[in-house]
Amino acid sequence: MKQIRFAAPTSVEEAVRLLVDAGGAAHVLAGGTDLLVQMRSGLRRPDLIVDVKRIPELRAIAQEDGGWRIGAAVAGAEFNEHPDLPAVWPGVAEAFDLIGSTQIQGRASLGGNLCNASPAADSVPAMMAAGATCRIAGPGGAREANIEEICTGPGQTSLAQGEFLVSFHLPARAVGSGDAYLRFIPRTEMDIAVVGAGVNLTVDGDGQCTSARVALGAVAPTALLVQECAEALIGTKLDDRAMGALAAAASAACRPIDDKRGTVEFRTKVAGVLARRAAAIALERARSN
Amino acid sequence: MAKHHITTTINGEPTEFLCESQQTLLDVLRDELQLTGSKEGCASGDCGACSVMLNGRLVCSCLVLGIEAEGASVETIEGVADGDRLHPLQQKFLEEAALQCGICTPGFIVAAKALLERNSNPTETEVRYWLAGNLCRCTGYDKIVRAVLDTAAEMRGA
Amino acid sequence: MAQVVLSYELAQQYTGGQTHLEVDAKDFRALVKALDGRYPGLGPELGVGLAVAIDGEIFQEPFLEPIQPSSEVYFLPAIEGG
Amino acid sequence: MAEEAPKLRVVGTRPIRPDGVDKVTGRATFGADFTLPGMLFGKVSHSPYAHARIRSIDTSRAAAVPGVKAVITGSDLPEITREEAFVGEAPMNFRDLSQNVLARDKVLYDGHAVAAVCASSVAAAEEAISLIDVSYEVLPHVVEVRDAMAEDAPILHEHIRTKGVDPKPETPSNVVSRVEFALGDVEAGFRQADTVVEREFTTQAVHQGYIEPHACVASISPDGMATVWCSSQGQFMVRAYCAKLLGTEISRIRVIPAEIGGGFGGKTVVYLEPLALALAKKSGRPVKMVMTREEVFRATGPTSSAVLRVKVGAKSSGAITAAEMTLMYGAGAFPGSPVQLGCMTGFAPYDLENVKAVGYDVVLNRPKAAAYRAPGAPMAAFGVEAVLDELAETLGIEPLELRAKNAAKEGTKAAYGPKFRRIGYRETLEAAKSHSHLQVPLGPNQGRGIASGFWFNIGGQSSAAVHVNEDGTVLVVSPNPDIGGSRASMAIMAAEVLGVEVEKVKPIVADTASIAYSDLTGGSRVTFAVGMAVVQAARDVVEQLRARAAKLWDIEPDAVVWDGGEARPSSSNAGDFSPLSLADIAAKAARTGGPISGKANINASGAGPGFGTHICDVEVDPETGRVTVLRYTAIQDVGRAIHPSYVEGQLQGGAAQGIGWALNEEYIYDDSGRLQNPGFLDYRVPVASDLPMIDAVLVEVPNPTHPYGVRGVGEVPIVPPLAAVANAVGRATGVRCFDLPISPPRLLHALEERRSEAAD
Repeated sequence: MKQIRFAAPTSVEEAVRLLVDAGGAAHVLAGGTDLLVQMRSGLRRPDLIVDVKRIPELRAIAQEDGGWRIGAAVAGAEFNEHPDLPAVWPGVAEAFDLIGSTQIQGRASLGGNLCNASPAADSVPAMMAAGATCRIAGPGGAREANIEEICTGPGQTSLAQGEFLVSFHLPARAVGSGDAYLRFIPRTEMDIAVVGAGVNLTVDGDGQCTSARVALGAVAPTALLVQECAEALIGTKLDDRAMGALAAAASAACRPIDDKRGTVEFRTKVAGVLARRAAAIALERARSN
Repeated sequence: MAKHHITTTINGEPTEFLCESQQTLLDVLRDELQLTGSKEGCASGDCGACSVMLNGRLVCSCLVLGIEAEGASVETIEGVADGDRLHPLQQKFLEEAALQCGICTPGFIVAAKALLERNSNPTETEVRYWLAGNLCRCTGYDKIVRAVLDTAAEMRGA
Repeated sequence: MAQVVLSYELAQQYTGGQTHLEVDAKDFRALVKALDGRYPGLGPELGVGLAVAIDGEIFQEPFLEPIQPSSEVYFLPAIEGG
Repeated sequence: MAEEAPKLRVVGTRPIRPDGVDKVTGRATFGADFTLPGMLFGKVSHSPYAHARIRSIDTSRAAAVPGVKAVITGSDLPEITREEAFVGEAPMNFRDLSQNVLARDKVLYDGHAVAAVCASSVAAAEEAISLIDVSYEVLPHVVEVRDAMAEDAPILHEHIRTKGVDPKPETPSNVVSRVEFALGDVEAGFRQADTVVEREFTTQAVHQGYIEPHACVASISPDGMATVWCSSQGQFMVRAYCAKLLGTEISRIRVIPAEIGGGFGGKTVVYLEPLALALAKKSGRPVKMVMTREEVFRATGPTSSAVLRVKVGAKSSGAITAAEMTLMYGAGAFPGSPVQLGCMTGFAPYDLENVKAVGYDVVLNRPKAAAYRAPGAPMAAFGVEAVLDELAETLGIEPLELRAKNAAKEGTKAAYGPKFRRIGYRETLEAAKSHSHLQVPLGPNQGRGIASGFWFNIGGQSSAAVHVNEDGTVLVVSPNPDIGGSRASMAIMAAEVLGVEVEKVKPIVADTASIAYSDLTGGSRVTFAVGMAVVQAARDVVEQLRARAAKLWDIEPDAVVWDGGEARPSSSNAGDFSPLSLADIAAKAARTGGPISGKANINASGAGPGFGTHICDVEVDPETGRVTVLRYTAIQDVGRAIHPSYVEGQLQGGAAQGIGWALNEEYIYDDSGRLQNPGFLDYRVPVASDLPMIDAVLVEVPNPTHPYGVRGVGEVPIVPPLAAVANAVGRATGVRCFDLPISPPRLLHALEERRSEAAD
């Protein structure tokens, strides 16, 4: 039987070294809520498991250039228990709060939710809408990337061999801006998103939308940042007409599949509905901010 | 196969065990330490029957590696009662018949205890969502949710 | 004479489709014997794997049950449960 | 005769269940919690194909894995040629069962067991499984009922000729049998009708979804004496089935029941036990086998998927003139769907002159269907109760009124033939009419659904023993696994008869070597039938106590009465003795003839049929098709509740399972016939946040044949919910759903269609 090695490095450099030395056969462990299931089902058989939870940088939450730097191994529950973050980025908090059960929340990490590269990951559209970036460590040192650059397809990322995710950066919250995330699942809990929609928008003094970012999950091989949705909102007063245009643009952007969780027809229709509903919530929040 | 030597604390007791890299905390509890109160219903984090506390957080022990317990503090169903004194939740589950077959009961009690420790006055909705990761196929949840709400009320009163 | 009702399938197989029969018997055992006499081979079919309702009371095993002249005897599929 | 309610002292109270503390502290030992020294771990190799011929199986690489002690395939089990055998309460085809636990020449479904190994570690066993080389010749498969009935359908079993059709067919078919139940003349009845509603429905296969996967430990000594520790719905069933499958004598197998973590009918057959025994025999070591959740879904019995047509005609007054249904149930890979029970139960709540039900039992490339709570009844009731709701709407009659107008009562000829004795269906309708639930106003996009359901309930062979301990405490020994609190009920009934406190009575579940045979825990029979045995055994003890007291007082036994837990002289002229308690008599037992214990072995008949009526409120999101259950009330005639809390629990749990069946649970297959959702992630059972409180209303119309009036209660509650939910959705949206589950994509599609129709 193949022996699986395990390492729990305490520094980014040590982790990179371990990953590089192991070639492709190493896998990063943070919350483990995806990796352990995949190992059990035989989907992944790593030679080496690198537990990154003992690296301080990956566990930290700190303010940085008016925004926030959040370690990649921070669990959803930790994000949502933070005294300030959920109030500043309620949409992102909503998304993290939807990832699995209470039990999963205490383990599943923000970095893992992104790097597992599921098209249905709840946090990804919310982070895209928020304009979050991430920091990646690797043999060539650290680099910054936008969230939308990470996932390239189901289960696939742009991370090179030896690279791993260290932290995220959420920008400063602009005045008159707000965000929201909604997803659809068949039950009230415990399902994978059939459709997800994240909206982050800014309105000026007379209620006109000056900027917007809209991202959709589970309607394409990767989460989508939809420019047409943003354009449907920017420059409008976010009236019913604009919201209708947003919904139409969201549905138009969908490239979904039929599967055990939903149909093409359903995902396409509901993507528009959720984008519209999320925008309405984001608007409420923008007005009171 | 070289096993890892793990030093941890389980239900307040310093504990050591040997495990392989891929063994989950649930495997270790059940097979190495004979703490069979935590149940395996799915091994994928979907049923909550293996719920334990890890460093004060509610987790599915089937989604934690045994190795990750190194230096940690683990609380299982076996540690909920104080000797022969039942925890109020255990007493209320009995009084209100909040169990039928009983296979999910340890997970529910560990999860509900975690809820009451952070929220002494939860609403019915809060209880239902907190416990959504614990499946019960016998009761329809009605008596379980009532038992948790009534325990909370009793503990607030006490 | 007790009224006996066979299942559609048994009737197809043994009684030329006649589901309602009249039998004179003091108990179930005798009733089956009488039916087997009339329709050879039917008896064993009535022996196992069926439930029997005698005047509305369902028996899994009615072998010794008394039958009144006024009785209504229904042969039903064995009733399992979850 | 049922005893008068006022006399009852313990029955109807809510004591803490005797096995409760072990279950809230994690001490209770379930199937997977048991271990033996030197134990090996067994694993099963499953077919990846829905239908294939097995050309060959090469186990040499598996056997070579370090730590592997034995490998078995179908040929290691004795070939069973004789088909039918009657074991326990139902006929069982052991040739089919043998081929289901280990395939022989063909695999018939994705997940069909083909081989098993045991090794010194789970990891070694799993590696060995991955090295079993099976050469398959893949065959065309069929998983849908309609497709399987088609002329050109792939045939699962060459030997099957459709039974119950005339003339006898010569060619093989997937249609195992046609059954028919008929009263009166439906054609004439429909001619008299002012309104006729006819609809076609489909329901999907759903799994019992017990949280405890199947598990067992088996050990065989060199002389062939075997012991099995396992969780099941009947240790005597496991013993009998294993004896048949392994070709040994019943006396050579002892089965010790573990606590059972849910069954709902799914643990009324064997899967692992015969394999564990065969592996233990071959390896000479004890073998433990535990299923994964994926194995539970792929390889154990879900219930049937079904296609049904229901037609009901009524006068404008609401009086039903004729009712007809055709049911097509998928049996899975081997014959034996509960279609007959569907035919018998669907119309049972109603007093019908002209009624006809035709059923077809159809084999498919899916796991062999197993019993699931009121087997066959929920699907039929879904069609019938949905058609009745539409009929009520068309006729402008309240749904409860329409049902009351046609409700069966004592003396009604049931749709399946015999006349009902005392039943309480009308009483459940009355309780529904006066329930506050109906007063709650409904908002936009909300609807209220009503539906009723019926289940026979059964009796059957049962045993019990009651032992008086030296200190006057009591031991009640019963033979049936306690799946939902039956030990509490047994203790209550014994305490009632003996006149002692229930806390003085300790109930236990005995193994097959410690008490006489008993049928399964199933069919809602335990509290009724085994309870009857316990009552008789306790009465046997009372007679002995009177005799012992008589001996101590040196008077005639007839001069002694047992009253309030004490022996008393029947009258002053019997003599002046101060009463003797059970403890007094027990303490002097040695003087009066030794230990005191009673027993009863019975074959209980006269189970009282059960009826339920459910009320469900839902809200539908018109833009997403999400259905939210807002309010739910389950009303049922329970005869008499021995322990009301656990009776309520049965109603609430059954309702929840029915709601899952209606809304989100389904077996999903891909084009190759592989199950797509073998896990709790995508097989969507209701979670706590999906449900409201479920108000359980106990209507008590005592069953005259039980000493305390008990009727079975476990199965009825899953019968009404499918239609109750669908009817509520229909009334909330104006769009009726004929296909379950009413999942959001399906409902949104229907709503969109209606909108586009409205648009044109």
